[in-house]
Amino acid sequence: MGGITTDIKLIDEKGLRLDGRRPDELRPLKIEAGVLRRADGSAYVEWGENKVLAAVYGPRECHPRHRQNPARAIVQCNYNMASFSVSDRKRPGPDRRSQEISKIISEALEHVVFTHLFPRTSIDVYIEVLQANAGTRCAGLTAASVALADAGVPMKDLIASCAAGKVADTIILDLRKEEDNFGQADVPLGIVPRTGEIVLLQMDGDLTVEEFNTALTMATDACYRIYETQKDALRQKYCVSKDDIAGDIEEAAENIEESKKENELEQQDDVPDDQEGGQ
Amino acid sequence: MGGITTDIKLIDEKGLRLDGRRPDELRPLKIEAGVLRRADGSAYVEWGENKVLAAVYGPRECHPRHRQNPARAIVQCNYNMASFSVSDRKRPGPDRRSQEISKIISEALEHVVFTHLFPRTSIDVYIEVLQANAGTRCAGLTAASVALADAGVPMKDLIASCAAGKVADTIILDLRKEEDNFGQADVPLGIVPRTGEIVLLQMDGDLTVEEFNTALTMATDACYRIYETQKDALRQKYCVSKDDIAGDIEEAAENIEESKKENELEQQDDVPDDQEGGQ
Amino acid sequence: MGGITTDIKLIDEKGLRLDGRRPDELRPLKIEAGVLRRADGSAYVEWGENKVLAAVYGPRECHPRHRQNPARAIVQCNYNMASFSVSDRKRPGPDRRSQEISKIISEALEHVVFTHLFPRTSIDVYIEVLQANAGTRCAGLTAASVALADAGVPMKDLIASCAAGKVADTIILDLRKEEDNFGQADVPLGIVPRTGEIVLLQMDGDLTVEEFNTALTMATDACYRIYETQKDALRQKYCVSKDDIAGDIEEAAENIEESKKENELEQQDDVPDDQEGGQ
Amino acid sequence: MTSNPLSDIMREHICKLISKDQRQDDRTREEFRPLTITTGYVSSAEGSALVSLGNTKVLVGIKSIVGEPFSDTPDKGVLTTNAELKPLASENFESGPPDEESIEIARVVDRGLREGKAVDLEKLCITPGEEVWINFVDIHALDYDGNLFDAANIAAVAALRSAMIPASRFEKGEDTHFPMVHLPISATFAKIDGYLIADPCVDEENVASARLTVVTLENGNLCAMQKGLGGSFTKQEIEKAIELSVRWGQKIRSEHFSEGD
Amino acid sequence: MTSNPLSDIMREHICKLISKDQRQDDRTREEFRPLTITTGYVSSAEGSALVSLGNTKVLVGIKSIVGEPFSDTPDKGVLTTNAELKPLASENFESGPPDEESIEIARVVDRGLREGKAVDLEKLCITPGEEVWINFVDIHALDYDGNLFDAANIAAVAALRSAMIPASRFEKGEDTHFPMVHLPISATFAKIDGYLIADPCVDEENVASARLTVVTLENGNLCAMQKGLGGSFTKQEIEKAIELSVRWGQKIRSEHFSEGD
Amino acid sequence: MTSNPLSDIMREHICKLISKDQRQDDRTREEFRPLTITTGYVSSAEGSALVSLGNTKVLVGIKSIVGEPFSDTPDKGVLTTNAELKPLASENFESGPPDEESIEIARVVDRGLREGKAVDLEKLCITPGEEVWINFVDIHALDYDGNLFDAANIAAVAALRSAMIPASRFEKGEDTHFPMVHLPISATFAKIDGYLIADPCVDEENVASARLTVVTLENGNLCAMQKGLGGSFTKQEIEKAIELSVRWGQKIRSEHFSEGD
Repeated sequence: MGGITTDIKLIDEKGLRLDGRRPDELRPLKIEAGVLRRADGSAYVEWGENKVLAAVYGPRECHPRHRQNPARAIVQCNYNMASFSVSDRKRPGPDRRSQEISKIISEALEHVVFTHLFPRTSIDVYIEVLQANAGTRCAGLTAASVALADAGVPMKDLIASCAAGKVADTIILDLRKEEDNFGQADVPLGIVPRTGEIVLLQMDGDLTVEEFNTALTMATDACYRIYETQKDALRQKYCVSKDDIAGDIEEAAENIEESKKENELEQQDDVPDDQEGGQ
Repeated sequence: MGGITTDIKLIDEKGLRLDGRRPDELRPLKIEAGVLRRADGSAYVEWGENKVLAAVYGPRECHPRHRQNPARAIVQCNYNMASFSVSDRKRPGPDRRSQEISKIISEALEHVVFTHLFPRTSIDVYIEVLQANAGTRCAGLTAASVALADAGVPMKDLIASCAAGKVADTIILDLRKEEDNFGQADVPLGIVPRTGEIVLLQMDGDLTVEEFNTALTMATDACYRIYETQKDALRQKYCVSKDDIAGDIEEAAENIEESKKENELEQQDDVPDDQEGGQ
Repeated sequence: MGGITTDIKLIDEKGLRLDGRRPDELRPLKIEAGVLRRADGSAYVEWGENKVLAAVYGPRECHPRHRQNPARAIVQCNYNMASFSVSDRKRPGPDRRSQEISKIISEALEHVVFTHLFPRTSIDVYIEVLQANAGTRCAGLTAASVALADAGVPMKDLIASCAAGKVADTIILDLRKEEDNFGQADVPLGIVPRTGEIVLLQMDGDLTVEEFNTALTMATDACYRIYETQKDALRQKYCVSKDDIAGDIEEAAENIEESKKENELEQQDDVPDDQEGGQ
Repeated sequence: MTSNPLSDIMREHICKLISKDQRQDDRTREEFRPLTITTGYVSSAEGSALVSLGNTKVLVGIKSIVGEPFSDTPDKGVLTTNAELKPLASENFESGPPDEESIEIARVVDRGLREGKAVDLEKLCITPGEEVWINFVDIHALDYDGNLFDAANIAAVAALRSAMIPASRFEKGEDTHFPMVHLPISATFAKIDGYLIADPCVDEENVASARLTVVTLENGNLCAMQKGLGGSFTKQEIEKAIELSVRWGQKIRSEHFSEGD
Repeated sequence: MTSNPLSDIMREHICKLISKDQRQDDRTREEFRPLTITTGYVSSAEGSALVSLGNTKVLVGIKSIVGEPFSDTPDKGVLTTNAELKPLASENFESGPPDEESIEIARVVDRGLREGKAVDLEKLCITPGEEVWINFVDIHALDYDGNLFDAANIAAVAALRSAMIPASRFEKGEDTHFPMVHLPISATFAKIDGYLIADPCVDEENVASARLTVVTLENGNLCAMQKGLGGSFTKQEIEKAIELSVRWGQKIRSEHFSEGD
Repeated sequence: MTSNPLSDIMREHICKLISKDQRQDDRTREEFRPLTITTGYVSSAEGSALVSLGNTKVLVGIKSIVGEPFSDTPDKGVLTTNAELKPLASENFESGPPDEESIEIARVVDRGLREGKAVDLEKLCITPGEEVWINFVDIHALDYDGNLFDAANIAAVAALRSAMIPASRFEKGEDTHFPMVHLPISATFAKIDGYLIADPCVDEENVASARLTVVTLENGNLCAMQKGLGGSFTKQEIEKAIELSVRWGQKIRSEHFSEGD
C-alpha cells in the first residue's frame, strides 16, 4: 500500500466510494477475445480505467534451450507496463515489480494449462498494460487466460482474478488508484472457478485474520462474476458471431465505450445473483 | 542536421566554402589497402580530417549460431567511433546512431558480396573511426569495401560512398563538420559504380525534389571519383609494389601527409574529367 | 596504494605498528575447512578483521560451453565483496577490481589443480568477502585452496598467500587498512609451499629493487606459516575430529573468538621458527 | 531469411501477383492499405494515437516531464523517440533492449519529426538554459503485418498533434496544446522482383530485396529518407517513390489532419 | 524440474513420510527447523545478522548513507532490500544480476518490513525534503537448504534491530539505535501431495507444488502474504497456514527478540 | 587453449628456437621488438600516440573534461584508464563490454601511471573540492601480435606527455601541457619451457605458461608489477625480469622521451 495519508474521504456517509461504487461492487469490465491477428491467441480487457492486452504464442520451441523441460511445456509470462500507462512516465524495460508479477502470473497459469501435452515447448504469454489504474495484475491474469483459450491451448479451466482490500476500515472490492494509494490493505486473488482453487494470492497492508477472510470471500465471489464475463467474451467470438471474427482493438474500445452504461446497469442487477451463486 | 543557426558565412562571395572548396569539390582523399597484419583484409582512409580504419575477418563460422543462414553468408558490420575521435568525448560502446549506421552499411555490403558462396558463415567488418569530421559513414563504407577486396572476398564490385547536402541554399558535396552542423540538408549515398545501383541512401534536412535530384547527381558523380581512388589503393598494394606489401598505418599517415598538396592540385584537374566519365 | 598523506604514525618509536605488531608479524589467522553443507568444499578464513568464505563446486559440466577445454578442466574463480563488507557501501556486482582479482586467483589455482584429469569440466571457486580490512585477495586465495582440498579436488599442493609492503620507509608484513591507505607499497604474493614457486604476484607503490627483495622474502616466509595453519584446518576436519564434521561458520566464528588470544601468544613463539624453517 | 519450400512458393505467388499489378489483399502496386487513427486512446498519456495500417497496429503515447535543456540548445525543449517491437506483436520480435530494427524505426521516425520541424521546440522551453519540456514519444508495435515505419510515423504525428503539455500537473501554468508546426508524413516502399510497391505487408517484406522510406512535408519538400535491406534502387525508382510519397502525404493530411479535425 | 528416477524415488520417500506426519529430519508437518541468530557478525555493517534455519544460512548486513528522500515522502527515510542468491550457496544459483527468484525473495522481505512498519521511517529523516537516511538491507544466501524466505526475513529483522545509525561517521550527531517499531515475522509453507508442511527444506521444495508465505505482527495481524509455484491452495489450507504463522511469529519474538535481548 | 596438431608443432618449434636463444623474428630471448611512437596522431584528442611494438599496434587518445573531484581527494584531478580490445585487432577479441583481459590491461597500465606518479594530479585541480580535470586515457588495440601491456603503457605515457589541457575550450584560461612528472615504463616477459623471454609475440603468448609485467621509474625503482597466467616463476626469474625491465625503461626514455623530444 502507498501508506500515504490523505484528507480524501474514501468512503462517504452513505457507504459509497469515490467513484460511487458500493464496497462490494466491481468497476465496469469488458473483455474481448481474439483482437490481434498475428498472435496465436489474444484478449483485450478494459476494467475501469485499466486497458490491458494479452497475447499468446505457442506451444512453440523453447528458447533459451536450457529452460526446456523434457516432461512438459513451460509457461513464460511477460508482464509489461507501457511507459505512458501511468501518470509519471515509467522507464521502459522490466523493473523488479514487473518481474515479480510475471513470475506469479506464470505460476498461476501453469496450474490450468495441460502442460504435459507439450513437452520441451514454451507457451509465451505477453501482457501489455496500456493504461493503468490499480488492479493491473488481476486484469492481466484475467486477460491472459482468455488469450490462452483463444489460442486453443488445452486448459482445465480459465483463471479469474480480482483484488479486495481495505480502505477507511472497510473491506472493499477492486481498488482503484486512490484507494490503493491511500488504503490500508490490498489482496489480489486468482482462482480456478470450477474448483475454487487459489492459484494467485498476495497481500500487503494491515489486516486482522477476520478482515482477511472477509476480503478473501469478497474477492472470490467477484472472481465468479468475472468468470462469466470471460466466458461471454469467448462465446462472443466463437458462437454468437462466428462469421465476424475480425474484432480488433479499436472496435473493442468503441464497443466498450458504447456498452459502458448498459454494463453498469446490468451489473447492479447481475452481481448479487452471481455473488450468491459463487458461494 | 544540427539545425543550429550561426553567423558563420558558409559560402563566400566567390561561391567558395569555409575551407576554400568549390561546391562540388571533395576534401582530399587517400586510401591505403592492407594496413593491418592480423585482419584478413583491411584499409585505412583519410578523408579531409576523417581517419577511418576498416578490418575484415571471414568468411568464418557464424556466432551466435541462430544468426546463421543455411543459404548464404551474412555480413555483419560494426561501426564504432573512438571515444577521442570527436571534440566532446564519446562514451565507449554502441549508441543508437552507430547501431543504425552499422545496419545500413551491413545491408549495402551484402549487395556486392557473393554471399551465396559461403553458406552458414559470417563476414565481419569492423569500422573504427579514429578521428571524425562529418562524413564518417561514407568514409567507413568506402574503407570497408576496399578491406573486403583486400581480404579476397569475392564481390561484384566495390561500393563507393559520398554525401552531398545543402548549406546557405547551395547544393554542395562532401560536407565537413561546420557545414553539417549549420547546414540545411545532408544526403549520404553509396553506389555500385559499375551498375550505378544505389545501395545506401539517407537524407535529412529540407530539400525540394529538384534540390534532392541535384544533390543525388552530385554525390553520384563524386562516387565515381572515389571509386578510382579505391582501385588505385588496391592496385598500389597488389600490382605497383608487389614486393612491398608491408604498408602500415603510420606509413600511410605519413604518405598521406606528403601527398596532400599534390593531391589537391591533382584533384582540381582530374575531378571534372572523372565527373564526365562517371555519367 | 591509497597515496593519501596522513599524520598518523604508522610505526612508533619502538618499531611497533598501529595494532602493536612487529614489522614481520602476521595478524591473527584462523582457518576452518568444510563450513558449508551445500558446496562440494568450503573454507572460512578469519584473518585480522577480514572474514572470508570460499566454496568450491565441481569438477562439473562447464557452462558456457565455448569455455570448455577438451584437454583439461578450467578453474573459474569469482571473488566478490559483500556490499556491507567495507565502510562505504559497495555496489553489488562485479567491478573492475574484483574481476582482476578473480582472474589472477583463477590463474594461480590452475597451477596446483590436476586439471588434465577432468577434461571439459569446470571447477568453480566462489570467494565471498564478508568483512574486509586489507589483504582480502590473499585471504581469499588462502581460503580457496583449503576449500579445493576440502572438495577432494586432486592438487599438487595448497597455495599459501600473504602480502608484504612498505610503510614509513619500513618493510612490513600483512598490511591492515590504515597501512594500506597511508602506506608506500603493497606486494601480494601467493606461493606453492612445497616448491617455492610464485603463482601470484602483484606490486604497487614505490620500492627500490632491494626493498622489493626484502618484501618478497618476508612474504614468502609468512606463506610457510600460513601453510601450517591451512594444513591444521584440514587435519582438524579430517583427522582430529573425524566424528564431528559438522563445524559451521558461526561455530567457527565462536571458536576463533575464543582462541584469538591463545593464538597471539602462540604466534609470538612459533613465527620465528617457522620463518627459519621456511627458508 | 532462410529458404524453404513454403517460402519459395509464397515468393513465387507474390511475385506473380505483383507482375500483374496485383497484391494479396486486392491492392495495386502503388496503393497503400486502409488507415484508421484513434487519438486519445490512453488517458494517462499527454497524447496518444492507435493507428491501424491494414492489419498492422501501432500505439504511440506521449509523456512529458520538466527537465534541463541540452547545453547546445538552451532555449529548446527535447523530443525523444523510442520504439519497442514487443514480442506481443510478432513471433519474430524478442524481449529485451531495443534491437537494431527498433532502433532504425525509432531513428527514422525521430528524423522525420525533427528535420520536418513537426514541433516548435522553442515553445517547449520554460526558462532558457534551466527548464524545458522533455517529451517522450514511445512507439509500441501491437500487431505486426509489415510497414511499421509508416504506421509509427503517422501514430507519432497524430499523438503529438492531440497532446496537451501537462503544465498544470507540474505547476507551470495552464495546459496548452503541443506547438505543432508541420506534419511530416512517411511513405515506405519495397522492391520485389524489380517492381516498386507501396506499403508492404509482412509477407511482402519477407521477399523484398530493398526498402525505401521517404518523409515529405505539406509543401512537397523532403525532410528525411532511409534506404534499407540488402538490395538496391535505381535513380528512376527513387524518383517514382518520391512522387508517390508526396501524394500519400497530401492524402493523409487532408483525410486525417484537416483543420477541423 | 525435470523427472528422473532418483528424483522420483526421493519424491515417493518424502510423500510417504509426510503422509505419516514425518519428515527427513525428524520433524512433524507443522514443525519448523531449529533457528539460531548471530547479530553483530560483520563489524563493517551498521547492523548484521547471520541466521541458520536448519542447514540454511543467510547473512544480512545493513549499510546506511545520507541522501535525498523520495519526492512523495519528503519526511521519511528510505529502506531498500536486495537479495543475492550467490552461486556459493547452491549449484542452482548463478552469477549475474538478480534473477526472478532473488527478486521475489527481496520483494517479499521488503513488503513484510514495509507493510509491517518494522522501522519508523520518519525517524530516519534528517532534514525534511533534503536529507534522510537511505538504508540498504542486503541479503546474502550462504548455504541453501530451502526456505530462504523465512531465513532472510528473520535475518533482516534481527540485523535492523541490532543496527546503529552511523550518524557520527556522517557528522550528523551521535549514533543511535535503528527506530524499530514492529517485528514482522514470516512463516513459509509448502504443499506436498495435498499436505501443508511448514518450513520446507530443499528436498521438500523440489517436490512441492505450491508455496505460501505469511508475515504476521505482534498483535496477530497479517501484513504480507505471497503464494508461489504452479500449484494451488484451498481456503482451508490458507486459514491453517495463517494460524501456524501467528504462532511461529510469537515464538520467534519471545525466544529471540524479547526485551532484554 | 586447446591442443591440436598444428599448435603442437608450433609449440615445439618455438621451444626449440628459444632453447638456442633464438626467436621467430630473429631476436634473442632478452630482446624487445622495434618500437615506433607517433604522437599527435588524432587531432580531436587532447593528446594521442600510435605505438607499434613489432606488429602490435596500439592507439591511445586522451580526452579531458571539467568535473567534480572524488570526495577523498578534493584537490586532485582524476585519471581514468580504459582499454578496448576491439575485434578489429584480432579474431580472438569480441565486441561488447570490456572482458577480463582488457580490464587487466587497463588496470595494469593505470597502476603504472598512478603508482609511478606519472602525472601531478594536484596540478589538474581547478577549484579544490569543486572543479578538477577528469582525464580519460582510452587504449585502443588496433593490430594484435602479442604484448599489449607494454605497447599500451608506452602509448599512454607518450599520449599524456604530448597532451594539452583544453582549458580554452572549457573557458578555464590558456591551454597548458599535461603536468608530467615521471615516465613509468613497463616491460613484460613470458615463461616458455622454463625460459624467460622478453616482449612475447602472439605465437609465443599462446605457448607461454606465465607472464610477468614490471613497471619501473627513472631512478630504477619499481612502481607496479603483475604476474599472469597459470604458470609460476622462481625468485631468480623475477630478479632477472626486474633487471631487464630497468634496462628497457632507461632505453625507452633515452631513445623516445629525451628532453628535446
